Amino acid sequence: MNTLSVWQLLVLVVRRDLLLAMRRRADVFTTLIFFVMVVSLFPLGVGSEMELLRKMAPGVLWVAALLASMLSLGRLFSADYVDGTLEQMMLAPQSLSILVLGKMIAHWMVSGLPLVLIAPVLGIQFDLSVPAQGVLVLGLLLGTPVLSMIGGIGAALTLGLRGGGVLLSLLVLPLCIPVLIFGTGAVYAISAGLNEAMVSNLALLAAMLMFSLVLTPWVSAQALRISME
Amino acid sequence: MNWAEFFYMGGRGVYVWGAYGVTFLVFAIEIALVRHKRSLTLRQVRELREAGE
Amino acid sequence: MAINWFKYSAPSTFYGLAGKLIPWFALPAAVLFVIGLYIGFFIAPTDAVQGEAYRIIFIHVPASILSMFLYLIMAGYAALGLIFNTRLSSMMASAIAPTGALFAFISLWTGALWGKPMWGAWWVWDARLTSELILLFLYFGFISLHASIDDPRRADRAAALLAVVGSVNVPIIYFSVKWWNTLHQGSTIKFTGTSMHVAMQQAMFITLVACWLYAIAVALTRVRSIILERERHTKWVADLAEVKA
Amino acid sequence: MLEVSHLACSRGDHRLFSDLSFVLESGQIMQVQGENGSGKTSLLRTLCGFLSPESGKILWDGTDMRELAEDYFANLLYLGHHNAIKDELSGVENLRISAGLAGIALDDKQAVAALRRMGLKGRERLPTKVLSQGQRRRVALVRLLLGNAKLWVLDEPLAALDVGAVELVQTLIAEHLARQGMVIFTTHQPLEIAGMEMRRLSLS
Repeated sequence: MNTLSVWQLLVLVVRRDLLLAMRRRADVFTTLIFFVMVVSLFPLGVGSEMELLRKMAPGVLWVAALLASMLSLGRLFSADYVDGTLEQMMLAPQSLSILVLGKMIAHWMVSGLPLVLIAPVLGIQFDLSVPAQGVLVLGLLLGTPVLSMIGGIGAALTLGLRGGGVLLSLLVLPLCIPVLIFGTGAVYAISAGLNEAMVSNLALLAAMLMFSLVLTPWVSAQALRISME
Repeated sequence: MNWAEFFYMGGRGVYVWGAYGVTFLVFAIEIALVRHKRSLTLRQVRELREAGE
Repeated sequence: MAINWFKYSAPSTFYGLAGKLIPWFALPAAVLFVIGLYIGFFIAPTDAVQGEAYRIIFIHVPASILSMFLYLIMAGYAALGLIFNTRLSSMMASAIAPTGALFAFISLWTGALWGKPMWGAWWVWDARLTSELILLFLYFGFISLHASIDDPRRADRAAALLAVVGSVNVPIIYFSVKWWNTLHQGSTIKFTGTSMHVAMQQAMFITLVACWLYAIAVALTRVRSIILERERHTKWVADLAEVKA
Repeated sequence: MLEVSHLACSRGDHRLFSDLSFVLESGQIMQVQGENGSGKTSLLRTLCGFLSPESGKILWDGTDMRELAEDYFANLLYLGHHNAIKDELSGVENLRISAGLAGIALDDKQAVAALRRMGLKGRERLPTKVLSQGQRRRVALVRLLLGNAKLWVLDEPLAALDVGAVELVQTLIAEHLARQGMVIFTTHQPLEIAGMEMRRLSLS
């Protein structure tokens, strides 16, 4: 019995979830449309005065990215929980953390990556300078996976609970604040010309990404075992 | 140090007594809630015990 | 003689022990509050810079300290309950959470009331106050997760995991907020005066101890109710004097 | 060899069963009996590690299953009330994923062959949501053909199956036992394996 290698298993789970996401393409776009809509609401609320919008842009985009990924996290485990496939995954002879990491990566590719790709377009809406847009996109690229991973812990903890979606955000948002701070801080630093501060913000984001990559799958697997009991 | 001056608190009475007032009010509420929870739980356990017999 | 600590880890024996201890914490707490505030208001001099408003620190600083340490203690008990499967430590964790949240709220409230006369604004996005606000959110997260799960065992274990993850994040949150604060506002605002008069330090220390005693008394009372609730089907609860009465 | 010693399970504060001990050897099949709510499903889920027992131990070849963890799961196949298949995916896709999770690299041809054996000829590539309840259950049962797990834990395997499928499941179980496999299951319909002594474990 040739057990799949860790890498093959990871790819299997990621491909499985992406295949499922593609079969229900609407879900992919709801997250994206939600993100664009939330971002576009702000100029309507705040007024179109360019100087103010440029200053607010990183905060608005990052908070919208945070909310958009919270929105789709509820389905990370619940779809598999309902039809019993999650049980089978927990019985797989490989470590559950790898499977959970795979699901987190797939969730990021469906709900995090599109936000990163579309961020420059929205950056124009806020008249961001090109370097600022670059740093914003890079920050989102480093930060959104962390949102999916920390959110994965929340999704596992609130599995099968009524009011899961709101409860999930309530648990996870405080934990995502550092990511929000470093992500927006980098853009703020570049537009204020403080290049070293920008680099250190991005470095901290990258550090949080590595930290989450190592820890969150295991914690999320423990949370799943607790929830499935 | 008569009482009027004490409550005036150098013009900052509102803030000082606003802070301490709410603090001890909140303490009082918590104590009341905890005692209420205790009597409620005791009553439930008693009802359960009678039902059990 | 070696005290057999595990004897007290059984809910039934702990229930009795806690019952005896509560007065020993509650009464001294009240007494120390009175002494601490007496020193704070009648002996400590008026501050040269801040006038009388600074006297709020005698409750604000202890509350902030309490809110932080109670979260860590809660996370510690929760972790104990998670690892060693001891129900009593999980009960202690959920007994501490509301009191911790309460102190976080008091810290924010008194911080705001102190900020108004000091810096002219009810809310100042200062690193310490902002982290306190996030700590309050973490408390709400713990309490609401625990409340939304019906099965007590799963509720304890899920909330415990969240508390442990939260406690790992508390320092990260604090430093990122500090970093964010310096980035946007230059320097953080110094809270306590440059040199504190000895009476001020005494008063704050006494009120701090008073807050600790208060927190322990309340937590013990709450844990006794939780024990009663969780062990309502057991025989020892049915035989309790107060249940029979 | 599966050994259960002094197992006790409870749901909330309601004790389901206690001091349950039995041993299941290779090539043996055991039916768990008891009226509804006596903890049949809880026992099976405890054997799979979903529920942790109040007390007692579950040993696999002499080692506690919690220590074995993933190695124990490698020998285990669980079929619960849920079909554990994704409705949007086809039979082939579902099978290849569950095979991959069980550690077997299955190519398309083998998957189609297995699905055909379960009587799903011509429907292998349809999304399972268009199949009937019985056919969907057959897709769920195809995992039995993967044949790498020694211990089968089956919860109501014959539920929603037509007569032909019941025959097929009984043949598969017989083949599994012939290969020195073990089965522990619950069922409401009669399940007979020719020439096999059916052990019964009563919970009530």
